[in-house]
Parts: sequence; C-alpha cells; structure tokens
Amino acid sequence: MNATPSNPRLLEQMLLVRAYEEAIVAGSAAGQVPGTCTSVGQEAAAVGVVNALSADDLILTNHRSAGHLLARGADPGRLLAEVMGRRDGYCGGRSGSLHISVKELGVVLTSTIVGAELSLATGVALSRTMLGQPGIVACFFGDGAACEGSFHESLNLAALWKLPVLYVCENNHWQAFVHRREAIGHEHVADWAAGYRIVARTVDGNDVDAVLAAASEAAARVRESGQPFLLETYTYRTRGHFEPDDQGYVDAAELAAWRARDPIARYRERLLDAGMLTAAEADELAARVTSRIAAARAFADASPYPSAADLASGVYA
Amino acid sequence: MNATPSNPRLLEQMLLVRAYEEAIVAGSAAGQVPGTCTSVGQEAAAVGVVNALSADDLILTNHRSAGHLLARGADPGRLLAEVMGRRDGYCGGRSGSLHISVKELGVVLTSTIVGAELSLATGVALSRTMLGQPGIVACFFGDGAACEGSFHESLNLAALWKLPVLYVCENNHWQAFVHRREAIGHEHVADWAAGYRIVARTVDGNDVDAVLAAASEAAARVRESGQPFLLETYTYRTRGHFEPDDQGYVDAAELAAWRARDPIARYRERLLDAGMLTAAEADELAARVTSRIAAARAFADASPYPSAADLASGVYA
Amino acid sequence: MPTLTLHDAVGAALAEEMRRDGSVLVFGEGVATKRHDLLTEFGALRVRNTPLAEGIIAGTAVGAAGTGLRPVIDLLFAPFLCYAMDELVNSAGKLRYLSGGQFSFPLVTLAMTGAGWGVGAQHNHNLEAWFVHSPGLKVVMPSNPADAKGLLKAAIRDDNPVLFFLDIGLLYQPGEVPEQEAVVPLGQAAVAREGRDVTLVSYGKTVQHCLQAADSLAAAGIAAEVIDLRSLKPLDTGIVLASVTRTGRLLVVHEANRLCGVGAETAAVVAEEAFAALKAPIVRLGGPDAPVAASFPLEQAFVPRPEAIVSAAERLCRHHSA
Amino acid sequence: MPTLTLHDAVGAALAEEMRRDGSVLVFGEGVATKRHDLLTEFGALRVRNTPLAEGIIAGTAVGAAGTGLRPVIDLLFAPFLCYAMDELVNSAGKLRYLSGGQFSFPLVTLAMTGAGWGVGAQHNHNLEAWFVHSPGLKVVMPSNPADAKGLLKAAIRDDNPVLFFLDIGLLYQPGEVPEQEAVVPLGQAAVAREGRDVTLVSYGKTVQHCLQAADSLAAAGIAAEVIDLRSLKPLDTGIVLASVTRTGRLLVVHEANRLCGVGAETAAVVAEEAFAALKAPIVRLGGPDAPVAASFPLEQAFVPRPEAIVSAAERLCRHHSA
Ligand SMILES: Cc1ncc(C[n+]2csc(CCOP(=O)(O)OP(=O)(O)O)c2C)c(N)n1
Ligand SMILES: Cc1ncc(C[n+]2csc(CCOP(=O)(O)OP(=O)(O)O)c2C)c(N)n1
Ligand SMILES: [Mg+2]
Ligand SMILES: [Mg+2]
Repeated sequence: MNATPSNPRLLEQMLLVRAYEEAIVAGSAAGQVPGTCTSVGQEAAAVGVVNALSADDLILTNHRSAGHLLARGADPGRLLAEVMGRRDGYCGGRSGSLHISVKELGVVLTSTIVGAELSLATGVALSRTMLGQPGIVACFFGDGAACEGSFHESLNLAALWKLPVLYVCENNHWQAFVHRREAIGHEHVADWAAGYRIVARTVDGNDVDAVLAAASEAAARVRESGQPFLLETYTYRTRGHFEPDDQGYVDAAELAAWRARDPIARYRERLLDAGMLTAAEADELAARVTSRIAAARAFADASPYPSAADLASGVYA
Repeated sequence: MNATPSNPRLLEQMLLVRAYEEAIVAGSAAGQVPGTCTSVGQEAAAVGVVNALSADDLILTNHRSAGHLLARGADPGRLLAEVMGRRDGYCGGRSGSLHISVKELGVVLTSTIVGAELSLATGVALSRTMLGQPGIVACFFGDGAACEGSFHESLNLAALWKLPVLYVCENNHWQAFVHRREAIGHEHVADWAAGYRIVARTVDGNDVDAVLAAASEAAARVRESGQPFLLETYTYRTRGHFEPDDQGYVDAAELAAWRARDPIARYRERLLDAGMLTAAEADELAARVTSRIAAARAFADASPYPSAADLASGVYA
Repeated sequence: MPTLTLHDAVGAALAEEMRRDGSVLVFGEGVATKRHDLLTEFGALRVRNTPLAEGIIAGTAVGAAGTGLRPVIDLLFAPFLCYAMDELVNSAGKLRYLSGGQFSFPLVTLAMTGAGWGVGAQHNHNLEAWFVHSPGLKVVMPSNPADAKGLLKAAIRDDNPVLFFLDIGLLYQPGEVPEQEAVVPLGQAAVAREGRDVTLVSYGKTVQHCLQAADSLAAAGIAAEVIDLRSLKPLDTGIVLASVTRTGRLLVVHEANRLCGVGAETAAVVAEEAFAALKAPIVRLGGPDAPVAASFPLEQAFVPRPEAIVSAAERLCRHHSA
Repeated sequence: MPTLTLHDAVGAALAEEMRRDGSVLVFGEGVATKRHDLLTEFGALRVRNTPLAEGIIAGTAVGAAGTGLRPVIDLLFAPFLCYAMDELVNSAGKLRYLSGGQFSFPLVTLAMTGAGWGVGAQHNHNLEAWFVHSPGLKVVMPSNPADAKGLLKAAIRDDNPVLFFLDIGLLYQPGEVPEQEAVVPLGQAAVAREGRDVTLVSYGKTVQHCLQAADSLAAAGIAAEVIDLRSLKPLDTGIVLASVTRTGRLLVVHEANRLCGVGAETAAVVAEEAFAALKAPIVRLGGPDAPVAASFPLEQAFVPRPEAIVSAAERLCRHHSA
C-alpha cells in the first residue's frame, strides 16, 4: 500500500487525545481526577494504527490506552466518567483508567497486567477464525510487555496456529521507571519476531502518516495471510509513567530531543506546509477539541458514583 | 577447541546410563520401582555435555536427568534409592526421580516444573559472579521447556546481565505426548537465541564425540566471556515419555530411523573401528556396568523407607 | 448403568458437550494425543495439542471465552496452574466485573491433584483453596465418576470460569455413570450417607475415607453423616449448616493443607452460623503444612486415613458425653 | 524516635541489612530508580532494575538464594505475584524439602496490597492467604512503620522465603520507628490494645480500624482486646487462643476475601482449640467475594470499616447477655 495522504482528521484525533490527557493531568493535579498513565508524545503511534483498522477488527489494549480508545471513536465523556469511577463510564466506573474495554467498539479484554493482553490476543484471534468471523485482532503492548514470557508464548502460538494478530509494540523507551536499555539488550523489539518466522517492521512512531501507512500494509497482510505480523512503533513517552511523576530519573537531553519530535506539532507543520490546512483551520480544530473535552469533563462530573450496595454484583454471570 | 579424541570412558558412561534406566524400566514393569522419564536414545547428549564441564561448574537439570547425574559421578545406588523413595537416596527419598539434586556434585535446584530450571539458572549464575566464585552454570532443558515464557525471560536477562550460563537444549523431538512439530513452527530451538544476541550452535546429539567437542568449546566461551551460550543437542527420545508408555502415538518410521542412530551402538562401532577398543574390552565394559547396576539395585532395595513421622520435618530451615 | 473410570467419565462429558454445542473446544499439552477418540470425532480444530506453555493455553482460553467460544483446557497437574495464575485469576476471574459486565468467560480448566502417583510436590499439591479465595471463579472437585461427568457438563454450560480438579487417586477407579444427560448442578453438595451423631464434610478422595470411617463408627454405635461438597465454590453451606444443626458436631476432612483451606472456611461458617447447635469443638483433618514427598509411605501418610477420621469422630462424640 | 513512613521504614531496613551483610541485594522493576539512595550507597551490582518480567525476577532470586545470596525482590503490586507463583510456590517453597534439606532459600519478596490508590482489581487484590496455604513460605504484613522495619530485618535474616506484604493504605502514613536494631521476630503477634470482653484479631490497615472501633466500644462500656497478627505464617495462634480464652468472643477482621482467608484459619483454630471458652459465634469481617473496583466509593466500601466492627462486636457481646 502506498503512503496515505496527510489528513487533517488525524491531526484532530491527536489533538483530542492530547487535550483529553491534559485535562486528566490538570484534574489530577487539582485532586479531582485520579492519576493515569498518559500517552503524551505517543499520539501518532496510537492514532496511526487505529485508523488503519476496519470496523470488524478487534482491539486489545493496556494501561496507556487513551489514544487507542479515542481514535476508535470512544466518547471522551464516557471515558472520563470511567476514569473518574462514575456510573456513566464505559464499565460503570469499575475499571477506572486501567482496564477500559468498550465492546460496542470492538475494544475487548483490556488488561493492565502488563503482558496479559499478549496472552489473551491469541484466544480472541482463535475465536475469530473458528467462528468464521471477519476481522483481525490488533494487540497493543509496550516494550516492557515484550519482556514478559507471555510475549514468547503468544508469538509462538500465533505463528504455529496461524492466528490473525497484528501485534503492535509501542516501543516508547520506558517500562515505568526503567529505561528500555536496562531491560533489553538491543534497541528494537521487532528483532525478536524473526525467531518465530513472524514478519516485522519498525516505523517512526512520531510520524502519523508513516504509522498509518505501515499499519495499513501490516493489517492487509494479516487479513490476507491470516497470519500474525509485528509492527513496532518507535516512539517516546514524554510525560511520566503515572501522574504525578517528576521524571527526575529521565535523561534531560534524551527527553528534549524527543520532545522536539512531538508528533502533533510536527504533523501540524506538515499539513500547513503542504497547504492541506490553514492556520485558521488548525486553530479551529484545536478549539473544537477543547470544547469537546470541556463538555466531556462536565458530563463526567455530573455522572454519579455507583452505589456501594452494588459492590459485589456482576462478579458472576 | 579441536575434536576430542574418542574415548572408551564415554562409552562406559553411556552404557551405565542405559543399564541404569533399563533396570528402572524392568523394576517398574515388575511393580517394584516407580516409573520414570528415561533418556534412552539421548545418552550421548547428556554424557557429552557433562564431560565438558569442570568440577567448579554447577548443573541444573530436569525430569530426564539420569544421564546428567551419572555422568557427573553420582552413585547409581543412591540414585536408585532416591527413585525408589528410600532413606539413602540423595534427597532422603523425598524427591523421587523428578527433583534429584546432589549438592556435593554441584547438581543444584533440579526442577520438574518444565521451564523452572531456566528461571533458576540466572540466579545461580548471578551468585557465582557476585560472590566471585569460579565456574559456569550448565542448565539442561528440553524443546518443550523452550516453549515456556521462562525461556524468553531467562535468555533476555542472562544476555543483559552477562551471566555465565551454558544453556543446553536437548531437542529430542518430543514434549511428552506432543511432537515438537506441533509446538514450535521450526526445527531448531537454537534459532531463538539470535534475538537475544546469544551465540548458539546445534550439534548432533547422538554423537558423543561431537557433543563433547561442541560443549567444550561452548563452555570455554562462557568461561572466557562471562556471557551465555546456547547449545542445542539434536536428538530423539526413543522410549516413551514416562514408563510405561506404548508409544502408540509415535510415527514408526521416524522412530525406526532414530533407533538406527542409537548413540551407544554407534559409538561402540566407532571405537571398535578406530581400534580404540576391542570387542572383548567392550564386553568387559558392559559386564562391569551390569554388575554396578545390580549392586545399585541391591543397595536401594536394602535401604529403608523414611519414617512417616518425618513427613513434615525439614520444610523450614 | 455403564461402568466408567473417572477419566473416561470426563471423556464422555467432553464428547457429549462437544456434540451438543459447536462452540466447545478442548486443548492442552497432549490432549489430542491422549483423547484420540475426541480428535477422531471432532477434528483437529476442536481438539488441539499445544506447545508446553500453560500461560498461553490459559490466556488463549480466556480470550476465546470472552469472544464466543467455550474452551475446556487441560493443564495436567495442579502445580502447573502456577504458570497460569495471572490468566485465570487476574483475567478470567476479574475482567467480567471490571468491564462492567460487558464480557463473560465460559471456560473450564481441568487439573489433576492429590496423592496417587508418587511423583512429589511439584506434581502433587492440592491448591483448590486458592481459587475459592479468588473472586469470579467457580471450583469443582468430584469424588466419583458419575459426579465427574455430571459436574463437568454443568461446568461447560456455565457462563463463568470453572476450575475442575480431578483427584489422581480416583482417576482409574471404576464407578457407575448414567448414560443420559444427568447434569449435576454446580454449588450443590450431596449427602453421601445420613447420620445423626456427627457430620463429616469432605470432597475428593477423602469422601471414600469418610464413608469407610462411617462404617467403622456405625459398628461402634456412632451414626456419622457424610457430606460430599462436590463444588467448593459456590460452597453449599446450607447443607452443611442443616446437618450440623442436627448432629451438633463437625469434622472436616481433606487432603489439602489445613491452613486457609476449604476446611477452615467450612469450620468458620459453622462457628458463625450454627454456633448454638455445636456440642463439641470443630475438628479439621487435613494435609500437613509440608510439600508432598515422592516416597510412597510419606505420600500415603499425607492423606487423612479412615482410622484418623474414626478416632477424631469418636473424640468429638465423647466430648458431648463428658 | 524518628518518624518515618512505612515506605521509608522499609528503605531503612534494607539499608541497615545491606550494610550488615554483603550477600543481601535488592532488585525489581524500578527498584534502583525509586530507591536511589540505596543505589548510591551500595552500587549497581547490589541494587538493580530489571526487565519487566516477574517470573524471572523471582526465579533469579530463588536460584541466587539457593547458592549463597540473600535477595530481596520488589514485585510491586500483589496481583503481579500471579506471574511468579511457580518460582515462589513450587521452587522456593518446596525445593528445600524435596532436596532433603540440601538447599535453603533466604529470600524476601515485597509486594504492595490493598485499597488506597483506586487502581482496581488488577493492582489491588489481597492474596496473602494463598501463601499461608502453601508450604515452606513465611508471610508477613505489618500494620505500622516500626513493625515494618523490624519485621523486614527479621525476614531478611530468616533462612526461609518470606512474602512481605505492604498495605498500600499505610504506605505513606508516618509513624515512630526506633533507630536501633529492634528486630521484630517473625511469628509473634502483638496485643495492640488490651481488653476483656471481646477479641478483635486483625492485620494490616484494618488494625487501625479495630483500634478506632475499640475506642467507640469503650465508650459503650465494652473493653475490646485488639491483636495485630503481624506474621500470618507462622501464625501466632497462642496469643489468639489466650485472648479468646479470657474474652470468650472472637471477631476477625481483614480486607482480603473472607473465603479461605486468614480469618477463616483463625476462626477454625479457635473453634477447635478454644471451643470451651466461646460464649458467642465467631464472626469474620472481610472483603466480599468480588474484584475490587477502581471507583473510589466502591474501593473504600470494600474494606471493613470501624462502624461495622463496632456493630459486630456489640452483637457478639449482646449474645452473651441473651
Ligand atoms: C505484570 C505487571 N508488572 C508490572 C506492572 C506495573 N507497570 C504498569 S505499566 C508498567 C510499565 C509498562 O511498560 P511498557 O510495557 O513498555 O508499556 P508503557 O507503559 O511504556 O506504555 C509497569 C511496570 C503491571 N501493571 N503488570
Ligand atoms: C510446567 C509443566 N508443564 C507440564 C509438565 C508435564 N511434563 C513433564 S515432562 C513434559 C515434557 C517436557 O518436554 P521437554 O521440555 O522437551 O523435555 P523432554 O521430556 O523431552 O526431555 C511435560 C509436558 C511439567 N512437568 N511442568
Ligand atoms: Mg514502554
Ligand atoms: Mg523434548
């Protein structure tokens, strides 16, 4: 597949993710919203991949899921309500930020046990193939998750059983408070795919066009071959692991270098340069996003907490 | 290192392993000895590697350990007593056949949880390096164990922390009742090492000279570099998984082909052909082994069972 | 009624349920090899061998259960469950609740447990209580082939994850098994023998030990009621409380470690809810706080024997007369 | 006495023990980042960050402990222990015994547990009872910074594998901590408050809830004795039995699921060994059989509150007068 043309919609989605997470950060600093794992700096990686998927495809994600969810079309109000533990959240406030799944959007079985999404993805793909359902399975995980044994077990089984899983490794250089360098002896998680005879590719995760193009091609391969593929989006977590986090442990030069490659600023430039967007239109996008997020926050604030009487209901089917 | 010259001692050790296991099979058929996982057909792989180790080196092994233990110099009487759950076994009868360790021989922390030896080996190697003790760590595991997540986690950590582990994968084509082909999409476990930047090599596991030479070279590399190495001994389990086992599920032609490559018959031939052993000497070796095993069995038979009163002692230090 | 071993009763339940429902499939290390008749009948897509990796077997089952299949997985020996705890406990047990009910996980995990093969503590460890302690899971452990078949059918039809423990010591004992449906509902204990003097509560192989003990006790004039829990979660406390309310005496017997075991739970429920009826202390007989040795006599001694049950029950009954 | 949080008390114990014994080392996901002072003092060989892989962290610790080191590992949140169950239970807990005593495993595993951060059931699951149920392990859960320091020092010196649970809700509460040695032996509970009418047994954050309840009860004329178990294994049954023998009433309180929990064990021991002294049913207050929701009010409601303790204790005391 050829490079996808630049697209203001992608910019808007990235802005939405950024604004949503900044609202959480602000709310959290004010003591009104629980802290979360933000994906600031990684918006292109999430938005690019999700836009390459079709409606039939299923998504498994993890603790750093805002980009995947919003790009898939989740309502920021219901997301924020979930983060705030309110009744109108997608999971009735039970998940909080860490295990949000949205069945109606095909976002299934989100796990915040790092590595568990890799264990579950094979099963989701198995039911696709056995039930003759269309669609592939996109499994988002980090460079940290790739260190868990489940990575090995999952890739081996997916290759062996020919399961249609698009493994998407967001290599953001951090595993909470541990730099990737302290956890893996080489730079790219994609290097591990060859052992399983799984085709892999690394793409600049801070370039949304490149991510969309690579993910489209990868998803098409999975769809056609029915076999797994590993796409590594090479990017950087420019905020802390979990709010609040002073990032005192982060190398300042490395951080600055990656901040200079901010995917949103970069893409805005590109669209402006290419004449696909005027400055006025860009401002308008930003304003629209800001007001959506303000409305989302108002919605979440208005949503009641679930009743403590329901504490133990819905455990069993 | 150059090829090690052929050596009647290796033949004797292999004969000892074979005779020991045949004695267990016979005793088991007679209802006098518990069933075990034999290593019939794999004697060269075990004997070749263990003879490449030095006295300072430590060994971790698994459920199919007779070859490793006997080649390391374990007393067949105490081994058999252990298998039979008797007081004079190396572990006082508590281990049975599955978890035998012999501290005085450097055979540490044997696990019959397939894959656990891989998890423990890094720690054993860590204590070597941190306590400044000599010796490397040889970790024996099967192609089945290589499918566990612990394989990935262990190799990643050993490479990262530069731990002196000689990983020895005995690829015997079977994982209990599952053929390797049904579990791994390719033939050689060694192929997985490259992802970790670990040097690996596959050797004919039914040729004891070849194994000894490859293992000596591998051990020397680990010793010099302080870094891990993966040696795959490519062999075949020619008896069942656990006695008794009718092997009804085994492809007859495959089994026959590998039986024709029996490591002991082959080595006996080679020594005879090379004039390093006469037929009479070979018979004498066999006779010596037979009488050692008979004595071992008598020793084990004479050893009492541990007292049930001690059932719960020695759990805590 | 035909006579089957517990192992074959499990096979029969699997075959019947797979025939009834095309979404049931079974996989595990060697399942397709060892249950060759299932492979022949249902084919290689629904009966699968797997790589040696319990985590991904369980994880795949959870993922599949959450999206339309009804997997049964065989994890062999209970201690190997240690490699699948995350998938079973953190995912299967919790994700229904955490998703606000969007997903459910109809999934059965088989595992053998207990003494019988002399293979030591890494193959023999009764850890069913772990799963009772964990939310969102059901736990079953039959004491005979008929229950094994009927409970497994119920487990496969249940929309929750079920841990299904097979007592190794019972696996090849024959027993009568009804040919028809005969689903045994989860969560219902059975009165294996009626009696008015003391209640013996048990599950798995020690039910037989309790029944043997009850025979001896009867000879001594003590009428012991024997309750087979069958399901450990949900635990049928109703039947236990009703019995203890009549007998006033409770002896709980199982092979697992006493500490925080199912016996502790049963004792605690009774000490809370049937306190007024109690005429004597509640006694638990269970495995010691030790790994199981491979050595035959040590392995056997681990399990509460009928003689120990008899003497504990006699002690309890004497307590009353004191 | 200086005032430290529980988190800092743990840091102090680690530093003192690492100073005392060169074979002590600490590793885990982010340990070297978060305990930077330890890294500075003891260097990168003894204070290590690891890859994100609990199994190999625990396995490495077990292997190292068996061959001369005394590792302390930080596995972060208790549910992540699910990825290390094999290494902790099947290896650390069993290999000493199975080897006939050839090896021992002086190893401490730290894990945070319980409500406090609103992060939901995959980060908050009190599973200490699993390890009490498993042979060969010791289990500790302090309720205050001084005990945390003293117990951790004892745990590091112990030759057995110890699971050391840190209650998240207490982690940043300050408390007085002795500067000197002050090792707190494993296996000894503490009487946190004396009383003659009812015994409240607890551990972790609910000890404070019991103490608050005892205040209210005192106002109502009920003298509650509060026992802080501190070690869950070995469990100090002696102190519990002695107390119940005096008070005749037992209320066990913890945050973990009641089913097969430490409360069940405590109740069962008392129902067996102090039956004659009991004047009322034994009551357990514990978390429900449910995963913990992230939503703040649900997370808070999960934990037994002082009011619930008060009313249960009052009920028990009324029972006597009835
Ligand atoms: C099994 C497990 N171990 C540890 C954690 C704590 N934790 C949460 S996120 C995280 C880092 C994950 O790193 P990575 O997979 O690279 O994802 P990223 O956060 O960088 O997106 C850690 C250690 C966890 N949630 N689950
Ligand atoms: C964790 C675990 N899963 C399953 C088993 C049961 N089991 C024992 S040996 C074995 C096969 C092991 O295969 P491999 O590692 O190739 O070693 P081999 O037996 O071929 O020497 C299996 C499945 C086990 N002991 N531990
Ligand atoms: Mg990362
Ligand atoms: Mg093998």
